[in-house]
Amino acid sequence: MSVASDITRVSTSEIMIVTMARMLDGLRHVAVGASSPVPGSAALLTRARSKGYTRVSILGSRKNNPFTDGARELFDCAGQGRIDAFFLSGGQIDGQANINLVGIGEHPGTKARFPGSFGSAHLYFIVPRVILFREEHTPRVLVDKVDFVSAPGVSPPEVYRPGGPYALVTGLAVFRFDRTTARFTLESAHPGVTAGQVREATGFDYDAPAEVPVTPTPDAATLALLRGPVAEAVAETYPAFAARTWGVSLPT
Amino acid sequence: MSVASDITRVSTSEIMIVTMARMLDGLRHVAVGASSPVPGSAALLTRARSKGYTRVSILGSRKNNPFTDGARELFDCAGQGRIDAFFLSGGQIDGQANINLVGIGEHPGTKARFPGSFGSAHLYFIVPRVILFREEHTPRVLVDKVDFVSAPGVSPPEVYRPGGPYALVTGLAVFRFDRTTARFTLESAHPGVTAGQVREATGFDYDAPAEVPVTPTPDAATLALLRGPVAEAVAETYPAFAARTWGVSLPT
Amino acid sequence: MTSTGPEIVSTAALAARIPDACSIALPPDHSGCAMAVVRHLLARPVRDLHVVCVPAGGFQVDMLIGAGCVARVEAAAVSLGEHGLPPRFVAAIKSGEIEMWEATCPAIHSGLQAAEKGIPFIPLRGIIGSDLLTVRPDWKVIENPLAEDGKRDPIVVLPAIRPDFALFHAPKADRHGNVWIGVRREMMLMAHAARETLVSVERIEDADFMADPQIAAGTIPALYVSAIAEAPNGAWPVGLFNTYTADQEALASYAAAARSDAGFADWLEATVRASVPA
Amino acid sequence: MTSTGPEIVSTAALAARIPDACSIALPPDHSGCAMAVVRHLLARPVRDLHVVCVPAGGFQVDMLIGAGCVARVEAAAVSLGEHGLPPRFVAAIKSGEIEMWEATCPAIHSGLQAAEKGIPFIPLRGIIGSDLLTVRPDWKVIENPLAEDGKRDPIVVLPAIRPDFALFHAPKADRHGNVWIGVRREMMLMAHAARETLVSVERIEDADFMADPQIAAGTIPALYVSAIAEAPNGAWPVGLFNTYTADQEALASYAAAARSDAGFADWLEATVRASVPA
Repeated sequence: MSVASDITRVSTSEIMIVTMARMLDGLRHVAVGASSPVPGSAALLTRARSKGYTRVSILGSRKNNPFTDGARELFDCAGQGRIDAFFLSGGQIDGQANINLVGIGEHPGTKARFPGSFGSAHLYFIVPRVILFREEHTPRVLVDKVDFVSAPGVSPPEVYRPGGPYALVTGLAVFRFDRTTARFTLESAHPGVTAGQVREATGFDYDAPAEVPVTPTPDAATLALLRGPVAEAVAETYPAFAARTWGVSLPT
Repeated sequence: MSVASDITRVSTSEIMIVTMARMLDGLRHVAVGASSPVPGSAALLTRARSKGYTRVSILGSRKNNPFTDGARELFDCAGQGRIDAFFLSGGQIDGQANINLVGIGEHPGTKARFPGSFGSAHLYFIVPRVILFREEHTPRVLVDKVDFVSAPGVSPPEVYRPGGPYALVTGLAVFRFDRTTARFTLESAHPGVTAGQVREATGFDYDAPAEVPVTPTPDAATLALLRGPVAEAVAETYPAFAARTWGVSLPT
Repeated sequence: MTSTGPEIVSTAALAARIPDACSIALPPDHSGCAMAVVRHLLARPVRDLHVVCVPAGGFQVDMLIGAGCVARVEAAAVSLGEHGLPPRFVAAIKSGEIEMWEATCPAIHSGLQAAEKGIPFIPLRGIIGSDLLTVRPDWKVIENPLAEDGKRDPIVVLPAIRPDFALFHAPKADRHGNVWIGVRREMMLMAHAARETLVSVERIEDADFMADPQIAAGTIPALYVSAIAEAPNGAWPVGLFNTYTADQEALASYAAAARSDAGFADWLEATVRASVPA
Repeated sequence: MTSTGPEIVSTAALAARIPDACSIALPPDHSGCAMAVVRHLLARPVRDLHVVCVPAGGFQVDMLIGAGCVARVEAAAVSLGEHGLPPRFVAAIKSGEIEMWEATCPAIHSGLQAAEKGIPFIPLRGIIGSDLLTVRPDWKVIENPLAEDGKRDPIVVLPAIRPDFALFHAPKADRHGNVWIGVRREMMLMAHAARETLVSVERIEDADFMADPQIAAGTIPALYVSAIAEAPNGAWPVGLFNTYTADQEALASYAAAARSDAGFADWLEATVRASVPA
C-alpha cells in the first residue's frame, strides 16, 4: 500500500477536507474565499470526483478564478443565485451560528481585533449552503454569544434570505445547523474524539444524539485522489498549505 | 481663394455647426449621441480649435469613442460630472424646452411614432449644457406644448438637476434658454432670415430683442478648418453626411 | 480539470431553446446581433416575446415584430438609424398589436445592473417630470432615504430587469465556452443579468481565453453561458464590431420592403426560405 | 487629433498631489498597489487620510497607519493574509488612534458603483441583523419601495462612496494616458468613482491601447486619469498581477518588525532612507 492511500494516517485537515467535500456533492458551483486552503481543497476534491460537473471558483487563484468583472463579481454572481456553496470562519462562532470576524470586547475590538467581516454579512444571507469551518475547537472560539455579530445565523421571516449556515466543521467534530430552531446538532465526532470531549470544548449548547457517530474517514481511493491530483491542484493556489500537508510542491 | 474657405457659400448645416461649436468653447468634455452628424461636427470643430484641450466622445465612432465599460459608461460618466455638454433633438420641442421623442397623439404614438426617448430623460438633467438642435424649423416641430414629455425643460427646485437646456439651434435661428423663467429668447436669425419669418415658423411664444442680430457666419480660417481636417474626422463617423456636405470621403 | 461548459449546438437548436412568452434581452444593431439565430425565430415563429432592448432596438426587433413574434417591447427607442423609422414597429404601435414599455437608456442599463447585483431596485437620477413615469407605473418616485435631515430629494427607483434569456452574437468563443466581447460589455451585463445566455459566434477557437490576460479582460466566463452556436457571418446583415461592417444594401432593401405589410411578408418568406432549409 | 491626457510626473510629484485629510481609495495587496508612491506618503508623512480599502486593506494600509498618516479606515477587513494580523492596524484600533468604519466587501463595491453611476444610494441584500448596522449609522434599513403591496421586504441602503482620490499601480500605460488593468476591474471602478485618479505603472508604452480591441477591453480611458508616474517594480514588496509575485521575505520582515512600535520606527526610517533620497 502506498503512502498516498494509507488510511491509517489521516490528518485532521484531511478529515475536515473530506467531510466538507461530502457536503458539496452534486453542487454546480462552489466558491472559496482567499486564504482558505481547507475549504479550497474540499472544493477541488469535489470537482475531481464530479468529473468536472462541479465548478470551483477560488479567490486569489489564477487558474481557478473565472471572474473578469473585478472584485465585485463574486458577490454579484452569488446575488444572481449562481453560487451554491461558500465557506465562512469566525474569530468567534456562537450557538445560533452568529459569526464574529471583527473583535473581542467593545467595538472596534479593544481586547482582540480580527481582520474584519470581509463578505460574510452579505454572502451568509445569499449563498444557499454556507459551511462554517474552524480547526480550533475551544470554548474561546465556539462561544455562547459572539461579542460582535459580523453576520447573523438566522433572520426574521420578513428578511430576504435564500442562504445561510448549513454545517460547522472543526478539528474535533461536525455539526449540522437547523435554521428553524437556530440550533446546532452534533452529527459526528472525529476518530478518537469522544462526545464528552466535544461537549467540554464547546462554549455553546447544542443537540446531540444518544450515540454520537464517528466522522467517516476517507476510503483509499478518495485519499489517493486527494493526495495525488487534488493536492497538486491545491498547490497552485495554496503552496504553503500543500507543502505542509502533503509535501507537494508546484510542478515547474 | 479656395473653395474650402469661400465664405459666400455657407450651408445651413455649416451655420448650425459653427454656431454650436461656439457654445462649446473652453469645455473639457463634449459627448455626442449616435447618428448626430451636425453636433458631432460641431464638437470636432471645437476640439480642433482647442488644440486638443476639448475631449470629444461620439457614440458609434470607433476612433472617437473612449469608453471601455459598455453602453452604460456614457451615462455613468455624465453622472460623475465628467461630461460638460451634450446634444438632444426632438420630434417636438416646446416653449418650455420640453422635448418629445416618443410620438404624436395618445401614447404610445397613435398619430405618429418617433423612435423613443433614448437617454434624454436622464442626460437632460445631468449634463450642465444641453444644446437642442433641429434643422426643421416649423410650427409642426416647435410646438406650444409637446404631446409627450420625454424629458422636461425645467424642474421644481427640490429635484436634483445640475444640467438642462442651454440653447436651441435650428435651420433658421438660434435661441437661448433661461432656466429660471423657462422661456426661450431669440438670439439671432441666420443670414437671410427675418425676425418675422422666425416668429411665423415657431409654434411657441418666446422673447426677442427689438433688433434681432444675424447669426455670425464663420470666418475664412474656421471654414478652412471645418472643410479640411474637421470634415475628414467627421467622415470617419458620419461618412454619408461628410460626403453630402463637403464631398469628403474617408482616406483609404 | 475544467468544469462542464456550455453546450455547443446549431443555430437552429439555439433558437429552439427560446420558448414562447419568455423575456429576452437583445443588443442594439451596432453591438452583436445574433441574426442567424433570429431568422430561426422568424421561421418558427416564436410567439409573445417580451423583448428587452439593451437599450435600443433595431433591425432584429423590427423583423421579430413583423413576423408576429413579439407581445411587448421594453426599450429606450426602436430605430433603424440611417435607414429611418422601423416600419413594422411603427405599424404595430399604431395598431396596438404590441405593448410598449417606454424607457430611457440608463434605465435599461441600471435595471440590468440591479439584476446583476441581485438587488430588487436601483435609483436613477433624472426622469422626474417626464411622461415616462406616467406610462411606467412600475417606476416610482421616492424620497432619497439618505438625504440630509429635512432636505427633500425625490428620486426615481426602477425595478431590476432579469430577462429569461440574453441572446447575442460575438466574434469568438474558446473550447471551454468563454465568449470574447471586448469593450462591448453591455453583452457581459446582459449575460450576468439574464437567467440563461445563448450566444452565436463567428468561430470557436481551440484555446483558453482565460489563460491570456489580455483576452480574458474582454471575456464573458463560460459559467454564464448556457449554449453556443458557431455561425460565421452570423450578425449579417447588421455588422459585427471589429469584424465586419453592415450590409447597407440588404438593410436598405429590408427597410424599403417592410414599409408595407405585403412587402414585409415577401421579405419574410424569401428570408426564411433562404436561411432556414425546410 | 487626441485630447490632452493625464500629466506624466515622478512618483514624488504623484504623491505630492495627495493633500492631508483627503479620502483615498486603495486596492488590496493582490491587485495593484502603488507602493513606490506610498513610500513618499510615508516619508512626508501625509496626515489624516480617510482610507477606503477596496474592499480590504493590507500592507500599504498597515504602513500608512504606522507612519501616522491615517485618521480613518473604511474597510471590509485589514489583513496581511498569510503574514497574519496587521500589527499597526491592530495597535491603532486598540489605542483608539484611528476611527474604524467597518464594512463588508460588497458594500464597498456597491458604494463605489453608486458613485460611478451618480446615484446617492444603492441597496444591498443581507447585513440586516449584523452589528455592522449599529456601528455604521450612515447605513439604513428601509422597506423595498417596489415590494408587492402589503409585503414587508426590509433592505439595507448604502451611501455612494466618492473618494477624493484613487491611487493604484498597473502594468502599463500608453502615450495618451490610457491605463491597462486587465481583469482587475476594481481599479476601473475606483477610477470611475473617485474625483481624481493617480496611477503608477511599470512602463509607459509608445502605443495607443484604444486602437487594439483586445487591449482596449482591459483599459481605463485616459479621461479618468489625472496623472501617471512610471515606477518599474512599483508594487514591490507586494506583487503585481501578471507581472511579478510578492517578495515574501520583505513582507515577512515587515510583519515581524511592525509588531512593536520601535521595530516599526526602525523599519520606517530604513525604508524612507532607502527609497526617498533627501
